Amino acid sequence: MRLHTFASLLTKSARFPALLGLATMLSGCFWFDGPQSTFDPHGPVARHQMDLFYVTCWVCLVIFMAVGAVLAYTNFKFLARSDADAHAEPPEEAHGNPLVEVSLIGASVLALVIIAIPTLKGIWYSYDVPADEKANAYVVTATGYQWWFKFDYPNEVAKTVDASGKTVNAAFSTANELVIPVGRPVEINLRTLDVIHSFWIPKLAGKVDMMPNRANHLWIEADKAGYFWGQCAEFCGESHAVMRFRVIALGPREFNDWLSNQAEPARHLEAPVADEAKPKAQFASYRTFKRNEAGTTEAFDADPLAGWRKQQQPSPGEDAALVATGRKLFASKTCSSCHTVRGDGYIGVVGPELTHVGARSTIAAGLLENNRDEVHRWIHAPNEVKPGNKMWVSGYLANQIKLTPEDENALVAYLQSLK
Amino acid sequence: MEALAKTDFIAKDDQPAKPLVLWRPTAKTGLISWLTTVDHKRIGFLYGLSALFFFIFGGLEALAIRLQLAVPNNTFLTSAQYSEMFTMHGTTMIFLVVMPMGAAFFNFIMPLQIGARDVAFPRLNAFSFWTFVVGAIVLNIGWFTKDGAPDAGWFGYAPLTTRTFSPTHAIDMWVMGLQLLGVASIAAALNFIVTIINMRAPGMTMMRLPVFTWMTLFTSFLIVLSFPAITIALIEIMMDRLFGTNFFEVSSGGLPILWQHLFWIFGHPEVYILILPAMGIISEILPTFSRKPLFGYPIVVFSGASIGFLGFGVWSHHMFTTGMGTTATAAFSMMTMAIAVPTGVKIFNWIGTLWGGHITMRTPMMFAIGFLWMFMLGGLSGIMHSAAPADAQQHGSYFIVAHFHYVLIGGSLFALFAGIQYWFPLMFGRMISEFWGKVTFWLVFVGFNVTFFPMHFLGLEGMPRRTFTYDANMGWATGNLFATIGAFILAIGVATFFISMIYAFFKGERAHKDQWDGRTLEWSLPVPPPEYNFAVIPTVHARDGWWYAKKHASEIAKETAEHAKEDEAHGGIHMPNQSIYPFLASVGILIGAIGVAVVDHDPSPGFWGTKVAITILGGAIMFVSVLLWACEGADGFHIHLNADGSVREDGGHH
Amino acid sequence: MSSPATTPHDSTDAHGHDLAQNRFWIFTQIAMLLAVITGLELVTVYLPFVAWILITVLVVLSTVKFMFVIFYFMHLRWDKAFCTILFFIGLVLAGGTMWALLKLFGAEASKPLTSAALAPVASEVRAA
Amino acid sequence: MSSHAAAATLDPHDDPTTTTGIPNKKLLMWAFLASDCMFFGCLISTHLIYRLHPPPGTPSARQVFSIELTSFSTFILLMSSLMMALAVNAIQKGNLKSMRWSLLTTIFFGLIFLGCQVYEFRNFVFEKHLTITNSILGTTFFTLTGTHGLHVLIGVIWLTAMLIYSFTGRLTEKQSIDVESMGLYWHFVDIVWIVIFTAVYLLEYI
Repeated sequence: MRLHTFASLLTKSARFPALLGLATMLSGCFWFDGPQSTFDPHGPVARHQMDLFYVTCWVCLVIFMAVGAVLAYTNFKFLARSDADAHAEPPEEAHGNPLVEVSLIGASVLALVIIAIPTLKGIWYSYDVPADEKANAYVVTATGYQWWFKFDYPNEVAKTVDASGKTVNAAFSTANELVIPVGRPVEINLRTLDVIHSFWIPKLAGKVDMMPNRANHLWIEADKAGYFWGQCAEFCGESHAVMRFRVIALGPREFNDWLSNQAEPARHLEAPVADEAKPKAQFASYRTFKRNEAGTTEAFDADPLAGWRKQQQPSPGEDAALVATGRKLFASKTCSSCHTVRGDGYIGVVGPELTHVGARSTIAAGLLENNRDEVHRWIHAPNEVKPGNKMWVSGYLANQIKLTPEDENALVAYLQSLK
Repeated sequence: MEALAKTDFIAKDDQPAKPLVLWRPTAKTGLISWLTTVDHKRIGFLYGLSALFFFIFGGLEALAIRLQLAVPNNTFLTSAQYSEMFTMHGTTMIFLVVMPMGAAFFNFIMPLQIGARDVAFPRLNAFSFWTFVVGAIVLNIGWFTKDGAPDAGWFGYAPLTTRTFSPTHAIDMWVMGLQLLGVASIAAALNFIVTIINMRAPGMTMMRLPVFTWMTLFTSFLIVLSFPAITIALIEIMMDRLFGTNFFEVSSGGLPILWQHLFWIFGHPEVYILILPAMGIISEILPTFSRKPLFGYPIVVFSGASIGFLGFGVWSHHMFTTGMGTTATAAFSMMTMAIAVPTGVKIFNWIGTLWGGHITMRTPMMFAIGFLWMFMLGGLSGIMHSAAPADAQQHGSYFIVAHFHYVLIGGSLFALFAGIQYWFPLMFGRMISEFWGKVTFWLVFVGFNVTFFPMHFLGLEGMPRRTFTYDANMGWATGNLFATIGAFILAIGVATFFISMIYAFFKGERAHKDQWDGRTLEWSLPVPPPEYNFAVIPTVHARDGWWYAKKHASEIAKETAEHAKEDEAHGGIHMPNQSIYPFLASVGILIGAIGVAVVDHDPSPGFWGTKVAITILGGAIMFVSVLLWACEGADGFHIHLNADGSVREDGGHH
Repeated sequence: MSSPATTPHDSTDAHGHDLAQNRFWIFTQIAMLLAVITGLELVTVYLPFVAWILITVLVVLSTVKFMFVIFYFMHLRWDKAFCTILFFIGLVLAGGTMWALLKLFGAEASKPLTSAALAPVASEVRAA
Repeated sequence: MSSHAAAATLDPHDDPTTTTGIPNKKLLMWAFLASDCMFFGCLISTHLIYRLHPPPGTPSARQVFSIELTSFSTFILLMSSLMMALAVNAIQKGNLKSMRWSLLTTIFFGLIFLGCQVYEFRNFVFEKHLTITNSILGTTFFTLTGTHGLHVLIGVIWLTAMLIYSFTGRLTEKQSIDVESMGLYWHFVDIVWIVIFTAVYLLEYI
């Protein structure tokens, strides 16, 4: 090969990686950040999976560069440059080149072995909590519904008040916000009672499906306290896109505080202090939202964990009378036939448990920030937020529920008070 | 059947006269001629035309999807409409565009490549086409009914598709439509298998078959062996929906995961059904335009076979996240990696074909080389998926969407476009404009990459597929906007392609015989090929038969003249008769399918009234048509060629 | 490749006649054999052996029946080998798929949730 | 494939007008049967999969099945296969009359088999209370055996049509391939039953 041919080969083959680099830089603006980015793992499982991804990625990139360089070279080198060239007499039938073929097959197999070894390790690693940590693992059960997630804590016990006013034990469950301890493996049993869903917290672990009639599970571990976005990843019907959830990882003390607060029955406000000067309930001051409008504010998204912590405290300006009205409406508007509020005597099981809904940072399956406006948006027209959802179809429509602005106001106050 | 008829033909006179219903149509032009045609070229053309028609449909659905996702929190479509769009986009593009486009080439090109005058069963071929049309109608009929179009995704996972979660008839139409497409595909594939095995010209040994014909054979085998799995799955879901059985009824112990297994036992070979024809087309174009025989022909053929065979053992890699357990996951993971080897081998051999050749960059060649680049990317992201734990992050995300569009557009569609550009002069005797062809290529190439490359990043950034809305804070806005812009560039490219194709069909520059100085037998024909294809059945002496024939023109001419005399002595060129019954049988099927899938059954308990009546009517029409089809027999007539090439038909139609 | 092998008419006839005579007896004997094997199968299931032995015996006996029918009644024995290959492609793939499916569903991970296993969730809900 | 070879041959296993010498119809039928293997393979798998883990409350197949009846109908189907083989043999010799008798017997046996199946289904539904909807066993059993029964029914219709066709005078030994490919179908239905008899019925008695 003459020197200048070699040089031009070099230049040409260098073009491609350069282009690729440029493309990478350009794409950098929408690459690494983002609350569901798999490039930003916060736990061992996700990190393991990302490392494996990088292995496959580099092996494939090297193959692409090598084969691509040859292909590009071939394209330029053997281009017919004249009419005679373009009509050259074809050579006789040849038999390929066994040596080249076999060595290329060998190289491909080698490349695949490089991928195969960490893959096999990863399959066993990500399947279950490592044996030496099994005893330390915290167990929860996640159940998918159209379109929300229920989280049961089988090893915790909650309290409720029975008809005679006595405090008794009850199941400990929450919805759409999974609170887990930091630094401990968490084993999540995955269940579903309707269609297939898939449980995915990109920063903590890859997804595992919730299959009807099948006992799937997944394990995660969070390195440090944090707030993570999750989403259903298997098409599960009309509102699949808005079937989201959040995971909050807390240090041991904070986690225990949360557990003990959750175990309590619903919070009751002290009887209202007579205060004539205080204005009666405020109406119609709620924001209106467009269809599909984002349910969270930038301020909240900037530091959601702080938002979540703030949410644990009672909101200022609570109106005990209004809350009491809301509590009554909750039964009379048939909300209670689907939702549980422990301690208030509401034991519906179709929808999410609401005993401590006010202490969650989001409502409506991780979709809306938990504040007055968004709660109102949700109960005012659930179908706008989550098309086809049960609260709308078999609640509002089936029972012909009509809420006046006053009703909505009281219900919002009640739900917000459930810390 | 037809081959036998040749010998039967001589003894026809002593047979009893046929009743009136068995008289055969003879129209050569007009609507009747198209409804009754058994000519593989006409049927191929019809397949192509329908595929391009549905391509517009599927494309518009894609644009609607991209418009909805262009910006966060968009309200262009409702969630329900969005579900219909992506379900029908997927179903349409796979079953009504890429598969029939492949079938169009199989029909038109394959018999010409093996030196046959028609497929083995011409009437069965017509039936396949009409049943395909019927299936397409049933799939799409939902757009015009109150139930709406199917909306459970193209792989329709149970139990979302059961009556409980999808109470309207939309899913019934999807199930019935796919079932009919399955019947059509299996019938067509059986026909192609018999044709390739049994109808080859003298001297056309298996190891001289053009690679496109090989890939037709493999694809047909894949269709024949994989479609039964989805047929069973669809029967089961249909039984659940119509008769209340328990296959996927969880409360009675039904296992919805069974649907996934059965679906992907079909679904993974289906992926190869979509890509193998493309590989065949590429293996025809690259040698022609680099003026070199295909490098490593036997290896290309055997790698095709091993892709097809291994393709039956990797289905569960679509189910890595379903919790199969470690051993099963590992096994399928390794199998998936193994299948990358024969695929890589093909790419090496294609590059080997280019190496040392004389490459002419005509439009088909540009699409073919574009295919190499894009398919390589798609294949490599496929290898990434085979690492199951990493796939847990990618599965069901836009990374997957990017991957399979690289394979299906960058792979299949680029090759099909290349095929259209390559064989257009042969099919219609006219040329697609070279300038506009290149414009098309660059628009499609750029548009495609701008659309789908960002999706890799979107997926890895956690964007799940099949979501009709997303929030701005997720960091997906830029990528999605890029993708939407790209989709419109791609759409403009496709529009350019359609316009230049339609213009070329009516007004294009006349092509001459053997436009590209081709290698295979189809290029030995006048353009467009006559009804009888070969005036004299060629004798094949080498793998690139037509190149050989051109080099040895005088010997071949002598041989041909001898065979022509023999042919004439045996009664001339035998042609199959036309028949209306394949079409009527399909009409019966359509009526029956509408009865099953679309019509509400009567509210009166215990009796389904109208539904049953319509279904039985359709079934009866089909039954009678098939019976008459069998009774009319595989008769034919003879053509004699005059010295000037004009045609004289012999003794009327039998 | 088709070498126009034209066999003289009469010799084929004579040959064919012999063949047909032979086949009548072959077919009848095979049918008897099949009936006997079916009887054996019927007896097998009542034998006091471990399940896996019985299943193996049953599979072997059915395979023998299967092979007799396809190779004799369906003429594969006398036909071109390609027919056998063609059919066995389907048969082997179908068999392999069945085997894989049964393995997959027999695995521990595939054990369906009985209502008892679902109970923790359900009973807690009820308790609440 | 060439039209040069015009001389007809009576050897039913060689067709000089095709490349391989195998008649097109026979090749078509074998390819179709290969496809049908996958079809029944998936269907039988479904039954066996659901049999692996019967949900509580599923009726026991052993209480429902009647092995005597099934053995009888298995025997009948085997005999019909024999008659079918003889019919093909007869037409290949050009013995139309013998073929008609054999076909008629095949149809008769086929109908007995179907009759047994109808009786069995009625018995299961009305006396043993196993229906297609009330349990997973009923669902897979009736779907599997029903689909097989449908294949038998199609076979019987085909046989009948062929029998009628044989009286038009258009069916001679030259068209023996028509009868032969029909025979292939019929035998295949038989071998599917051989598998079902073992995998669905006998397995329950172990």
